[in-house]
Amino acid sequence: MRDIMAESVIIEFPSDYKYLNMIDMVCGEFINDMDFDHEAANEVSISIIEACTNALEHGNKCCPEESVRVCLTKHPDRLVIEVFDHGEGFDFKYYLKHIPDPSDIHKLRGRGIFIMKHMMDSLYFDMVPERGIKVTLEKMIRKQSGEVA
Amino acid sequence: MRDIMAESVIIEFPSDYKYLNMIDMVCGEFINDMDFDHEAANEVSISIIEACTNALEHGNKCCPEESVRVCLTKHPDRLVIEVFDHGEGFDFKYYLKHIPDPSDIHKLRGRGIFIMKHMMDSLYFDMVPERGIKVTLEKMIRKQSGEVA
Amino acid sequence: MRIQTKERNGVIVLVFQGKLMGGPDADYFRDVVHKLIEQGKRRVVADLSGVNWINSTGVGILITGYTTLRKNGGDLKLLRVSTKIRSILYVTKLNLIFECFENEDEAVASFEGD
Amino acid sequence: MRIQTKERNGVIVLVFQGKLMGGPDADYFRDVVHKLIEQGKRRVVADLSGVNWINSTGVGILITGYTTLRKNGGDLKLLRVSTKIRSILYVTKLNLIFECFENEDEAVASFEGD
Ligand SMILES: Nc1ncnc2c1ncn2[C@@H]1O[C@H](COP(=O)(O)OP(=O)(O)O)[C@@H](O)[C@H]1O
Ligand SMILES: Nc1ncnc2c1ncn2[C@@H]1O[C@H](COP(=O)(O)OP(=O)(O)O)[C@@H](O)[C@H]1O
Repeated sequence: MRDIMAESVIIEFPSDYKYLNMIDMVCGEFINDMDFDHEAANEVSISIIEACTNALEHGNKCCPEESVRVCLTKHPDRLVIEVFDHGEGFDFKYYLKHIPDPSDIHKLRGRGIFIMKHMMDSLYFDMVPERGIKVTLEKMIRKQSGEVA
Repeated sequence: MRDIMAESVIIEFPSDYKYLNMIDMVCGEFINDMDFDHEAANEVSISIIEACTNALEHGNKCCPEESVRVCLTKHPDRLVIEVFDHGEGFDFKYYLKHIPDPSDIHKLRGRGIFIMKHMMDSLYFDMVPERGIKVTLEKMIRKQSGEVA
Repeated sequence: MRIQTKERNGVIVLVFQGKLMGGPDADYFRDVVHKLIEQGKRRVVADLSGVNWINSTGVGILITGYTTLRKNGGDLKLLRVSTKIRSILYVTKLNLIFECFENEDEAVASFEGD
Repeated sequence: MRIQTKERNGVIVLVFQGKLMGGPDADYFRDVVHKLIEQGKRRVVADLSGVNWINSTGVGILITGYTTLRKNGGDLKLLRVSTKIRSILYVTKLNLIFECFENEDEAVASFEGD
Protein backbone atom coordinates (compact mmCIF):
# COMPACT_ATOMS: atom_id res chain seq x y z
CA MET A 1 0.00 0.00 0.00
CA ARG A 2 2.60 2.57 1.02
CA ASP A 3 4.17 4.19 -1.99
CA ILE A 4 7.67 5.65 -1.68
CA MET A 5 6.79 8.38 -4.14
CA ALA A 6 3.65 9.27 -2.19
CA GLU A 7 3.47 12.30 0.08
CA SER A 8 0.73 12.77 2.65
CA VAL A 9 -0.78 15.47 4.78
CA ILE A 10 -3.26 14.56 7.50
CA ILE A 11 -5.64 17.00 9.12
CA GLU A 12 -8.14 16.39 11.88
CA PHE A 13 -10.79 18.93 12.93
CA PRO A 14 -13.93 19.21 15.07
CA SER A 15 -17.31 18.56 13.44
CA ASP A 16 -18.13 22.16 12.71
CA TYR A 17 -18.92 23.70 9.31
CA LYS A 18 -16.54 26.54 10.05
CA TYR A 19 -13.58 24.22 9.47
CA LEU A 20 -14.64 23.37 5.93
CA ASN A 21 -12.84 26.33 4.45
CA MET A 22 -9.66 25.41 6.32
CA ILE A 23 -9.85 21.97 4.70
CA ASP A 24 -10.46 23.48 1.32
CA MET A 25 -7.47 25.81 1.76
CA VAL A 26 -5.21 22.95 2.88
CA CYS A 27 -6.29 20.80 -0.04
CA GLY A 28 -5.89 23.68 -2.51
CA GLU A 29 -2.38 24.33 -1.21
CA PHE A 30 -1.58 20.60 -1.24
CA ILE A 31 -2.53 20.11 -4.89
CA ASN A 32 -0.93 23.36 -5.96
CA ASP A 33 2.16 21.61 -7.38
CA MET A 34 0.16 18.78 -8.97
CA ASP A 35 -0.75 19.04 -12.62
CA PHE A 36 -4.45 19.71 -12.21
CA ASP A 37 -6.06 22.31 -14.41
CA HIS A 38 -8.43 24.88 -12.97
CA GLU A 39 -11.51 22.75 -13.62
CA ALA A 40 -10.06 19.64 -12.02
CA ALA A 41 -8.92 21.63 -8.97
CA ASN A 42 -12.43 23.00 -8.69
CA GLU A 43 -13.92 19.50 -8.80
CA VAL A 44 -11.52 18.38 -6.08
CA SER A 45 -12.50 21.35 -3.93
CA ILE A 46 -16.23 20.70 -4.34
CA SER A 47 -15.81 16.99 -3.64
CA ILE A 48 -13.69 17.33 -0.51
CA ILE A 49 -16.27 19.73 0.91
CA GLU A 50 -19.06 17.23 0.16
CA ALA A 51 -17.14 14.38 1.76
CA CYS A 52 -16.33 16.40 4.87
CA THR A 53 -19.90 17.71 5.14
CA ASN A 54 -21.19 14.13 5.12
CA ALA A 55 -18.62 13.07 7.72
CA LEU A 56 -19.50 15.86 10.10
CA GLU A 57 -23.27 15.79 9.53
CA HIS A 58 -24.18 12.15 8.98
CA GLY A 59 -21.16 10.49 10.56
CA ASN A 60 -20.50 12.66 13.58
CA LYS A 61 -24.02 14.15 13.88
CA CYS A 62 -22.43 17.60 14.12
CA CYS A 63 -21.09 16.71 17.56
CA PRO A 64 -18.09 19.03 17.96
CA GLU A 65 -16.26 16.59 20.21
CA GLU A 66 -16.13 14.09 17.35
CA SER A 67 -13.42 14.87 14.87
CA VAL A 68 -13.23 14.38 11.14
CA ARG A 69 -9.90 13.16 9.82
CA VAL A 70 -8.77 13.89 6.27
CA CYS A 71 -5.75 12.27 4.69
CA LEU A 72 -4.47 13.74 1.42
CA THR A 73 -1.96 11.74 -0.60
CA LYS A 74 -0.12 12.87 -3.67
CA HIS A 75 0.92 10.05 -6.02
CA PRO A 76 2.77 10.63 -9.30
CA ASP A 77 -0.42 9.96 -11.25
CA ARG A 78 -3.20 10.92 -8.84
CA LEU A 79 -4.53 12.54 -5.71
CA VAL A 80 -6.15 10.36 -3.05
CA ILE A 81 -8.44 11.88 -0.42
CA GLU A 82 -9.59 9.79 2.54
CA VAL A 83 -12.18 11.17 4.96
CA PHE A 84 -12.89 9.36 8.23
CA ASP A 85 -15.73 9.93 10.66
CA HIS A 86 -16.83 8.33 13.93
CA GLY A 87 -20.33 7.37 12.87
CA GLU A 88 -22.28 4.15 12.57
CA GLY A 89 -22.12 4.11 8.81
CA PHE A 90 -24.93 3.44 6.34
CA ASP A 91 -25.82 0.95 3.66
CA PHE A 92 -23.50 2.43 1.05
CA LYS A 93 -23.60 -0.64 -1.20
CA TYR A 94 -27.33 -0.20 -1.59
CA TYR A 95 -27.06 3.58 -1.87
CA LEU A 96 -24.42 3.47 -4.62
CA LYS A 97 -26.74 1.28 -6.71
CA HIS A 98 -29.69 3.59 -6.11
CA ILE A 99 -28.34 7.10 -6.27
CA PRO A 100 -31.37 9.39 -6.55
CA ASP A 101 -31.87 11.77 -9.47
CA PRO A 102 -29.96 14.96 -8.54
CA SER A 103 -32.10 17.11 -10.84
CA ASP A 104 -35.25 16.46 -8.76
CA ILE A 105 -36.37 19.98 -7.88
CA HIS A 106 -38.41 18.84 -4.90
CA LYS A 107 -35.42 17.66 -2.94
CA LEU A 108 -33.31 19.82 -0.66
CA ARG A 109 -30.62 17.19 -0.23
CA GLY A 110 -29.21 13.94 -1.50
CA ARG A 111 -26.85 15.26 -4.19
CA GLY A 112 -23.47 15.00 -2.45
CA ILE A 113 -22.54 11.43 -3.34
CA PHE A 114 -23.76 11.90 -6.91
CA ILE A 115 -21.58 14.98 -7.29
CA MET A 116 -18.46 13.32 -5.84
CA LYS A 117 -18.96 10.31 -8.09
CA HIS A 118 -19.18 12.50 -11.16
CA MET A 119 -16.40 14.91 -10.32
CA MET A 120 -13.82 12.39 -9.13
CA ASP A 121 -12.38 9.35 -10.92
CA SER A 122 -13.31 7.03 -8.13
CA LEU A 123 -15.33 7.04 -4.94
CA TYR A 124 -15.64 4.23 -2.48
CA PHE A 125 -16.75 3.67 1.07
CA ASP A 126 -15.38 1.40 3.76
CA MET A 127 -16.61 0.73 7.24
CA VAL A 128 -13.53 1.01 9.47
CA PRO A 129 -14.01 -1.15 12.58
CA GLU A 130 -14.19 0.78 15.84
CA ARG A 131 -14.11 4.02 13.96
CA GLY A 132 -16.74 4.78 11.34
CA ILE A 133 -17.04 5.43 7.65
CA LYS A 134 -14.05 6.08 5.44
CA VAL A 135 -14.72 7.67 2.07
CA THR A 136 -11.94 7.43 -0.49
CA LEU A 137 -11.88 9.78 -3.45
CA GLU A 138 -9.36 9.66 -6.27
CA LYS A 139 -8.57 12.14 -8.98
CA MET A 140 -6.19 11.21 -11.80
CA ILE A 141 -3.77 13.71 -13.29
CA ARG A 142 -4.63 14.04 -16.94
CA LYS A 143 -2.01 15.13 -19.44
CA GLN A 144 -2.81 17.84 -22.00
CA SER A 145 -4.16 15.29 -24.44
CA GLY A 146 -6.77 14.11 -21.97
CA GLU A 147 -4.82 10.90 -21.36
CA VAL A 148 -4.31 9.72 -17.81
CA ALA A 149 -0.70 10.28 -16.61
CA MET B 1 -5.90 17.60 30.83
CA ARG B 2 -8.75 17.56 28.30
CA ASP B 3 -10.82 20.71 28.50
CA ILE B 4 -14.47 20.58 27.40
CA MET B 5 -14.23 24.14 26.16
CA ALA B 6 -11.11 23.36 24.15
CA GLU B 7 -11.20 22.83 20.39
CA SER B 8 -8.32 21.23 18.50
CA VAL B 9 -7.06 20.88 14.98
CA ILE B 10 -4.24 18.46 14.23
CA ILE B 11 -2.13 18.54 11.11
CA GLU B 12 0.67 16.24 10.07
CA PHE B 13 2.97 16.91 7.12
CA PRO B 14 6.22 15.65 5.54
CA SER B 15 9.50 17.28 6.60
CA ASP B 16 9.68 19.72 3.75
CA TYR B 17 9.93 23.52 3.98
CA LYS B 18 7.23 23.84 1.35
CA TYR B 19 4.60 22.81 3.92
CA LEU B 20 5.45 25.66 6.28
CA ASN B 21 3.11 28.07 4.58
CA MET B 22 0.29 25.52 4.77
CA ILE B 23 0.85 25.35 8.54
CA ASP B 24 0.92 29.10 8.80
CA MET B 25 -2.34 29.34 6.83
CA VAL B 26 -4.02 26.70 8.98
CA CYS B 27 -2.89 28.39 12.18
CA GLY B 28 -3.95 31.82 10.90
CA GLU B 29 -7.38 30.46 10.02
CA PHE B 30 -7.62 28.62 13.36
CA ILE B 31 -6.93 31.72 15.47
CA ASN B 32 -9.10 33.93 13.29
CA ASP B 33 -11.99 33.88 15.78
CA MET B 34 -9.73 34.23 18.82
CA ASP B 35 -9.22 37.67 20.29
CA PHE B 36 -5.63 38.20 19.17
CA ASP B 37 -4.65 41.57 17.82
CA HIS B 38 -2.57 41.88 14.69
CA GLU B 39 0.73 41.92 16.57
CA ALA B 40 -0.08 38.85 18.64
CA ALA B 41 -1.23 36.95 15.54
CA ASN B 42 2.04 37.89 13.89
CA GLU B 43 4.04 36.57 16.84
CA VAL B 44 2.09 33.31 16.72
CA SER B 45 2.78 32.99 13.01
CA ILE B 46 6.52 33.61 13.43
CA SER B 47 6.73 31.19 16.36
CA ILE B 48 4.89 28.31 14.74
CA ILE B 49 7.18 28.57 11.73
CA GLU B 50 10.25 28.50 14.02
CA ALA B 51 8.93 25.47 15.91
CA CYS B 52 8.09 23.58 12.71
CA THR B 53 11.43 24.50 11.11
CA ASN B 54 13.24 23.04 14.12
CA ALA B 55 11.11 19.90 14.04
CA LEU B 56 11.77 19.24 10.37
CA GLU B 57 15.43 20.29 10.35
CA HIS B 58 16.83 19.21 13.70
CA GLY B 59 14.26 16.60 14.70
CA ASN B 60 13.55 14.88 11.39
CA LYS B 61 16.81 15.85 9.62
CA CYS B 62 14.75 17.01 6.64
CA CYS B 63 13.87 13.41 5.89
CA PRO B 64 10.60 13.68 3.92
CA GLU B 65 9.36 10.29 5.14
CA GLU B 66 9.37 11.59 8.71
CA SER B 67 6.37 13.71 9.48
CA VAL B 68 5.92 16.72 11.73
CA ARG B 69 2.71 16.78 13.73
CA VAL B 70 1.18 20.04 14.91
CA CYS B 71 -1.69 20.20 17.36
CA LEU B 72 -3.46 23.54 17.77
CA THR B 73 -5.81 23.99 20.72
CA LYS B 74 -8.09 26.92 21.40
CA HIS B 75 -8.87 27.49 25.08
CA PRO B 76 -11.09 30.33 26.32
CA ASP B 77 -8.02 32.18 27.56
CA ARG B 78 -5.22 30.97 25.31
CA LEU B 79 -3.86 29.20 22.26
CA VAL B 80 -1.69 26.12 22.74
CA ILE B 81 0.57 24.88 19.94
CA GLU B 82 2.28 21.50 20.21
CA VAL B 83 4.83 20.43 17.61
CA PHE B 84 6.08 16.83 17.54
CA ASP B 85 9.01 15.42 15.61
CA HIS B 86 10.63 11.98 15.31
CA GLY B 87 14.13 13.00 16.35
CA GLU B 88 16.51 12.04 19.11
CA GLY B 89 16.03 15.29 20.97
CA PHE B 90 18.67 17.53 22.48
CA ASP B 91 19.68 18.84 25.87
CA PHE B 92 16.94 21.45 26.05
CA LYS B 93 17.32 21.98 29.80
CA TYR B 94 20.88 23.10 29.27
CA TYR B 95 20.01 25.08 26.14
CA LEU B 96 17.20 27.01 27.81
CA LYS B 97 19.63 28.15 30.51
CA HIS B 98 22.25 29.17 27.94
CA ILE B 99 20.34 30.74 25.08
CA PRO B 100 22.95 32.52 22.94
CA ASP B 101 22.82 36.25 22.25
CA PRO B 102 20.55 36.66 19.21
CA SER B 103 22.12 39.99 18.26
CA ASP B 104 25.49 38.36 17.52
CA ILE B 105 26.15 39.40 13.93
CA HIS B 106 28.59 36.57 13.29
CA LYS B 107 26.00 33.87 13.65
CA LEU B 108 23.80 32.58 10.84
CA ARG B 109 21.58 30.58 13.17
CA GLY B 110 20.57 29.92 16.75
CA ARG B 111 17.82 32.54 17.13
CA GLY B 112 14.69 30.38 16.82
CA ILE B 113 14.24 29.36 20.44
CA PHE B 114 15.05 32.87 21.65
CA ILE B 115 12.39 34.30 19.34
CA MET B 116 9.72 31.80 20.38
CA LYS B 117 10.47 32.40 24.04
CA HIS B 118 10.08 36.15 23.59
CA MET B 119 7.04 36.12 21.34
CA MET B 120 4.99 33.52 23.20
CA ASP B 121 3.88 33.43 26.85
CA SER B 122 5.41 30.05 27.44
CA LEU B 123 7.68 27.60 25.68
CA TYR B 124 8.62 24.19 26.92
CA PHE B 125 10.12 21.00 25.59
CA ASP B 126 9.37 17.38 26.40
CA MET B 127 10.98 14.22 25.18
CA VAL B 128 8.12 11.93 24.14
CA PRO B 129 9.20 8.28 24.47
CA GLU B 130 9.38 6.38 21.18
CA ARG B 131 8.60 9.53 19.29
CA GLY B 132 10.84 12.58 19.66
CA ILE B 133 10.72 16.12 20.86
CA LYS B 134 7.49 17.89 21.63
CA VAL B 135 7.61 21.68 21.82
CA THR B 136 4.67 23.38 23.51
CA LEU B 137 3.99 27.05 22.90
CA GLU B 138 1.28 29.06 24.61
CA LYS B 139 -0.12 32.48 23.83
CA MET B 140 -2.57 34.13 26.21
CA ILE B 141 -5.47 36.24 24.98
CA ARG B 142 -4.98 39.70 26.39
CA LYS B 143 -7.92 42.01 26.88
CA GLN B 144 -7.75 45.61 25.66
CA SER B 145 -6.22 46.77 28.93
CA GLY B 146 -3.29 44.41 28.53
CA GLU B 147 -4.69 42.11 31.20
CA VAL B 148 -4.72 38.40 30.57
CA ALA B 149 -8.25 37.06 29.84
CA MET C 1 -25.02 33.23 5.68
CA ARG C 2 -26.70 36.63 5.59
CA ILE C 3 -29.29 37.82 3.09
CA GLN C 4 -29.96 41.48 2.34
CA THR C 5 -33.16 42.33 0.53
CA LYS C 6 -33.76 45.12 -1.94
CA GLU C 7 -36.56 45.81 -4.41
CA ARG C 8 -36.24 47.07 -7.99
CA ASN C 9 -39.24 47.50 -10.31
CA GLY C 10 -41.29 45.03 -8.30
CA VAL C 11 -38.49 42.48 -8.37
CA ILE C 12 -36.86 41.40 -5.12
CA VAL C 13 -33.07 41.07 -5.19
CA LEU C 14 -31.69 38.91 -2.38
CA VAL C 15 -28.00 39.56 -1.83
CA PHE C 16 -26.36 36.50 -0.25
CA GLN C 17 -23.22 36.86 1.84
CA GLY C 18 -20.97 34.14 3.26
CA LYS C 19 -21.35 30.38 3.35
CA LEU C 20 -24.33 28.62 1.74
CA MET C 21 -23.99 25.17 3.24
CA GLY C 22 -27.15 23.84 4.76
CA GLY C 23 -27.87 23.39 8.42
CA PRO C 24 -29.55 26.60 9.69
CA ASP C 25 -29.19 28.26 6.27
CA ALA C 26 -31.98 26.10 4.85
CA ASP C 27 -34.52 27.24 7.48
CA TYR C 28 -33.43 30.84 7.20
CA PHE C 29 -33.88 30.97 3.43
CA ARG C 30 -37.21 29.13 3.59
CA ASP C 31 -38.48 31.75 6.04
CA VAL C 32 -37.28 34.59 3.81
CA VAL C 33 -39.08 33.06 0.81
CA HIS C 34 -42.27 32.45 2.77
CA LYS C 35 -42.37 36.03 4.02
CA LEU C 36 -41.94 37.32 0.47
CA ILE C 37 -44.81 35.16 -0.74
CA GLU C 38 -47.03 36.41 2.09
CA GLN C 39 -46.25 39.95 0.99
CA GLY C 40 -47.19 39.04 -2.56
CA LYS C 41 -43.61 39.30 -3.79
CA ARG C 42 -42.84 36.39 -6.03
CA ARG C 43 -40.32 37.65 -8.56
CA VAL C 44 -36.99 37.03 -6.98
CA VAL C 45 -33.33 37.30 -8.03
CA ALA C 46 -30.65 35.68 -5.85
CA ASP C 47 -27.37 37.59 -6.13
CA LEU C 48 -24.73 34.99 -5.28
CA SER C 49 -21.59 37.06 -5.86
CA GLY C 50 -20.96 37.22 -2.11
CA VAL C 51 -21.21 33.46 -1.55
CA ASN C 52 -17.68 32.28 -0.83
CA TRP C 53 -18.45 28.70 0.23
CA ILE C 54 -21.12 26.42 -1.10
CA ASN C 55 -21.97 22.74 -1.11
CA SER C 56 -24.71 20.60 -2.61
CA THR C 57 -27.09 21.43 0.22
CA GLY C 58 -26.55 25.10 -0.54
CA VAL C 59 -27.63 24.44 -4.10
CA GLY C 60 -30.54 22.42 -2.67
CA ILE C 61 -31.58 25.46 -0.66
CA LEU C 62 -31.78 27.50 -3.85
CA ILE C 63 -33.73 24.84 -5.69
CA THR C 64 -36.37 24.50 -2.94
CA GLY C 65 -36.72 28.28 -2.96
CA TYR C 66 -37.24 28.07 -6.72
CA THR C 67 -39.84 25.32 -6.35
CA THR C 68 -41.78 27.20 -3.67
CA LEU C 69 -41.83 30.43 -5.69
CA ARG C 70 -42.87 28.67 -8.90
CA LYS C 71 -45.71 26.90 -7.08
CA ASN C 72 -46.92 30.35 -6.04
CA GLY C 73 -46.74 31.78 -9.52
CA GLY C 74 -43.33 33.39 -9.09
CA ASP C 75 -39.77 32.62 -10.09
CA LEU C 76 -36.21 32.55 -8.73
CA LYS C 77 -33.38 33.56 -11.02
CA LEU C 78 -29.68 33.56 -10.22
CA LEU C 79 -27.25 36.43 -10.52
CA ARG C 80 -23.44 36.25 -10.63
CA VAL C 81 -23.00 32.52 -10.15
CA SER C 82 -19.40 31.47 -9.33
CA THR C 83 -17.54 28.75 -11.22
CA LYS C 84 -18.09 26.42 -8.28
CA ILE C 85 -21.85 26.89 -8.17
CA ARG C 86 -21.97 26.61 -11.95
CA SER C 87 -20.14 23.25 -11.82
CA ILE C 88 -22.55 21.91 -9.22
CA LEU C 89 -25.57 23.08 -11.24
CA TYR C 90 -24.13 21.59 -14.39
CA VAL C 91 -23.30 18.14 -13.05
CA THR C 92 -26.72 17.85 -11.36
CA LYS C 93 -28.47 19.21 -14.49
CA LEU C 94 -30.06 21.91 -12.34
CA ASN C 95 -28.54 24.36 -14.83
CA LEU C 96 -31.54 23.50 -17.02
CA ILE C 97 -33.85 24.81 -14.30
CA PHE C 98 -32.26 28.10 -13.33
CA GLU C 99 -32.02 31.19 -15.46
CA CYS C 100 -28.64 32.77 -14.70
CA PHE C 101 -27.49 36.36 -15.26
CA GLU C 102 -24.24 38.25 -14.94
CA ASN C 103 -25.86 41.65 -14.74
CA GLU C 104 -28.45 42.84 -12.21
CA ASP C 105 -30.31 45.08 -14.66
CA GLU C 106 -30.76 42.21 -17.08
CA ALA C 107 -31.90 39.87 -14.31
CA VAL C 108 -34.49 42.40 -13.13
CA ALA C 109 -35.60 43.24 -16.67
CA SER C 110 -36.08 39.57 -17.52
CA PHE C 111 -39.25 39.57 -15.39
CA GLU C 112 -40.92 42.24 -17.53
CA GLY C 113 -43.98 41.05 -19.37
CA ASP C 114 -44.41 38.02 -17.08
CA MET D 1 14.17 32.07 -3.15
CA ARG D 2 15.30 34.01 -6.20
CA ILE D 3 17.45 37.15 -6.25
CA GLN D 4 17.48 39.62 -9.12
CA THR D 5 20.35 42.09 -9.28
CA LYS D 6 20.28 45.64 -10.57
CA GLU D 7 22.70 48.53 -10.25
CA ARG D 8 21.89 52.19 -9.58
CA ASN D 9 24.56 54.86 -9.09
CA GLY D 10 27.13 52.27 -8.11
CA VAL D 11 24.76 50.73 -5.59
CA ILE D 12 23.62 47.13 -6.09
CA VAL D 13 19.94 46.46 -5.42
CA LEU D 14 19.15 42.80 -4.77
CA VAL D 15 15.48 42.05 -5.28
CA PHE D 16 14.47 38.99 -3.23
CA GLN D 17 11.51 36.86 -4.27
CA GLY D 18 9.83 34.02 -2.39
CA LYS D 19 10.79 32.22 0.80
CA LEU D 20 13.84 33.25 2.84
CA MET D 21 14.18 30.28 5.14
CA GLY D 22 17.64 28.81 5.29
CA GLY D 23 18.75 25.52 3.83
CA PRO D 24 20.01 26.18 0.28
CA ASP D 25 19.09 29.88 0.51
CA ALA D 26 22.05 30.53 2.84
CA ASP D 27 24.61 29.17 0.35
CA TYR D 28 22.98 30.92 -2.56
CA PHE D 29 23.04 34.33 -0.89
CA ARG D 30 26.62 33.85 0.36
CA ASP D 31 27.69 33.15 -3.24
CA VAL D 32 25.88 36.23 -4.52
CA VAL D 33 27.61 38.39 -1.90
CA HIS D 34 31.03 36.89 -2.60
CA LYS D 35 30.69 37.50 -6.33
CA LEU D 36 29.73 41.12 -5.70
CA ILE D 37 32.80 41.61 -3.48
CA GLU D 38 35.05 40.07 -6.14
CA GLN D 39 33.63 42.58 -8.63
CA GLY D 40 34.37 45.38 -6.19
CA LYS D 41 30.71 46.01 -5.50
CA ARG D 42 30.18 46.49 -1.82
CA ARG D 43 27.27 48.89 -1.47
CA VAL D 44 24.24 46.73 -1.39
CA VAL D 45 20.51 47.20 -0.79
CA ALA D 46 18.31 44.15 -0.18
CA ASP D 47 14.76 44.78 -1.41
CA LEU D 48 12.64 42.42 0.68
CA SER D 49 9.18 43.43 -0.57
CA GLY D 50 8.88 40.14 -2.47
CA VAL D 51 9.74 37.92 0.51
CA ASN D 52 6.51 36.20 1.51
CA TRP D 53 7.90 33.72 4.05
CA ILE D 54 10.77 34.20 6.42
CA ASN D 55 12.15 32.60 9.55
CA SER D 56 15.04 33.33 11.91
CA THR D 57 17.51 31.62 9.59
CA GLY D 58 16.36 33.92 6.81
CA VAL D 59 17.21 36.88 9.01
CA GLY D 60 20.51 35.13 9.83
CA ILE D 61 21.25 34.96 6.11
CA LEU D 62 20.84 38.73 5.86
CA ILE D 63 23.01 39.37 8.89
CA THR D 64 25.88 37.22 7.61
CA GLY D 65 25.69 39.08 4.29
CA TYR D 66 25.89 42.31 6.25
CA THR D 67 28.90 41.10 8.25
CA THR D 68 30.76 39.96 5.13
CA LEU D 69 30.12 43.23 3.30
CA ARG D 70 31.14 45.36 6.30
CA LYS D 71 34.37 43.37 6.68
CA ASN D 72 35.12 44.29 3.09
CA GLY D 73 34.41 47.95 3.52
CA GLY D 74 30.86 47.82 2.24
CA ASP D 75 27.38 47.79 3.71
CA LEU D 76 24.01 46.03 3.43
CA LYS D 77 20.86 48.06 3.92
CA LEU D 78 17.29 46.79 3.85
CA LEU D 79 14.43 48.03 1.73
CA ARG D 80 10.69 47.46 2.29
CA VAL D 81 10.87 45.22 5.33
CA SER D 82 7.57 43.47 6.19
CA THR D 83 5.98 43.57 9.64
CA LYS D 84 7.12 40.00 10.19
CA ILE D 85 10.79 40.69 9.38
CA ARG D 86 10.60 43.85 11.45
CA SER D 87 9.31 41.90 14.48
CA ILE D 88 12.12 39.37 14.17
CA LEU D 89 14.75 42.14 13.85
CA TYR D 90 13.28 43.95 16.81
CA VAL D 91 13.10 41.04 19.24
CA THR D 92 16.66 39.95 18.36
CA LYS D 93 17.90 43.57 18.53
CA LEU D 94 19.24 43.23 14.99
CA ASN D 95 17.15 46.30 14.20
CA LEU D 96 20.04 48.25 15.75
CA ILE D 97 22.36 46.86 13.07
CA PHE D 98 20.38 47.33 9.89
CA GLU D 99 19.47 50.60 8.26
CA CYS D 100 15.98 50.15 6.82
CA PHE D 101 14.25 52.16 4.07
CA GLU D 102 10.80 52.27 2.56
CA ASN D 103 11.88 53.95 -0.65
CA GLU D 104 14.46 52.70 -3.13
CA ASP D 105 15.73 56.18 -4.07
CA GLU D 106 16.40 56.99 -0.44
CA ALA D 107 18.13 53.67 0.15
CA VAL D 108 20.41 54.22 -2.86
CA ALA D 109 21.04 57.87 -1.98
CA SER D 110 22.02 56.95 1.59
CA PHE D 111 25.32 55.58 0.27
CA GLU D 112 26.35 58.95 -1.17
CA GLY D 113 29.40 60.45 0.47
CA ASP D 114 30.44 57.10 1.95
N1 LIG E 1 -20.34 9.48 6.32
C1 LIG E 1 -21.63 9.07 6.33
N2 LIG E 1 -22.13 8.42 7.40
C2 LIG E 1 -23.43 8.01 7.44
N3 LIG E 1 -24.28 8.20 6.42
C3 LIG E 1 -23.84 8.82 5.32
C4 LIG E 1 -22.50 9.29 5.21
N4 LIG E 1 -22.34 9.86 4.00
C5 LIG E 1 -23.53 9.76 3.39
N5 LIG E 1 -24.44 9.14 4.17
C6 LIG E 1 -25.86 8.82 3.83
O1 LIG E 1 -26.03 8.95 2.45
C7 LIG E 1 -27.07 9.90 2.14
C8 LIG E 1 -26.74 10.66 0.86
O2 LIG E 1 -25.63 11.51 1.02
P1 LIG E 1 -25.41 12.72 0.04
O3 LIG E 1 -25.60 12.25 -1.35
O4 LIG E 1 -24.10 13.33 0.34
O5 LIG E 1 -26.59 13.74 0.32
P2 LIG E 1 -26.98 14.52 1.65
O6 LIG E 1 -25.79 14.55 2.53
O7 LIG E 1 -27.40 15.86 1.16
O8 LIG E 1 -28.12 13.77 2.24
C9 LIG E 1 -27.15 10.80 3.36
O9 LIG E 1 -28.43 11.38 3.50
C10 LIG E 1 -26.84 9.82 4.48
O10 LIG E 1 -27.98 9.09 4.84
N1 LIG F 1 13.24 19.69 17.67
C1 LIG F 1 14.55 19.68 17.90
N2 LIG F 1 15.25 18.52 17.90
C2 LIG F 1 16.58 18.51 18.13
N3 LIG F 1 17.30 19.62 18.37
C3 LIG F 1 16.68 20.79 18.41
C4 LIG F 1 15.27 20.90 18.17
N4 LIG F 1 14.94 22.21 18.27
C5 LIG F 1 16.07 22.87 18.54
N5 LIG F 1 17.12 22.05 18.62
C6 LIG F 1 18.53 22.41 18.93
O1 LIG F 1 18.56 23.70 19.48
C7 LIG F 1 19.39 24.56 18.71
C8 LIG F 1 18.86 25.98 18.71
O2 LIG F 1 17.64 26.07 17.99
P1 LIG F 1 17.16 27.45 17.44
O3 LIG F 1 17.30 28.47 18.51
O4 LIG F 1 15.80 27.26 16.87
O5 LIG F 1 18.19 27.85 16.30
P2 LIG F 1 18.58 27.13 14.92
O6 LIG F 1 17.47 26.19 14.59
O7 LIG F 1 18.74 28.25 13.96
O8 LIG F 1 19.89 26.42 15.21
C9 LIG F 1 19.46 23.92 17.35
O9 LIG F 1 20.64 24.25 16.66
C10 LIG F 1 19.40 22.44 17.68
O10 LIG F 1 20.66 21.96 18.01
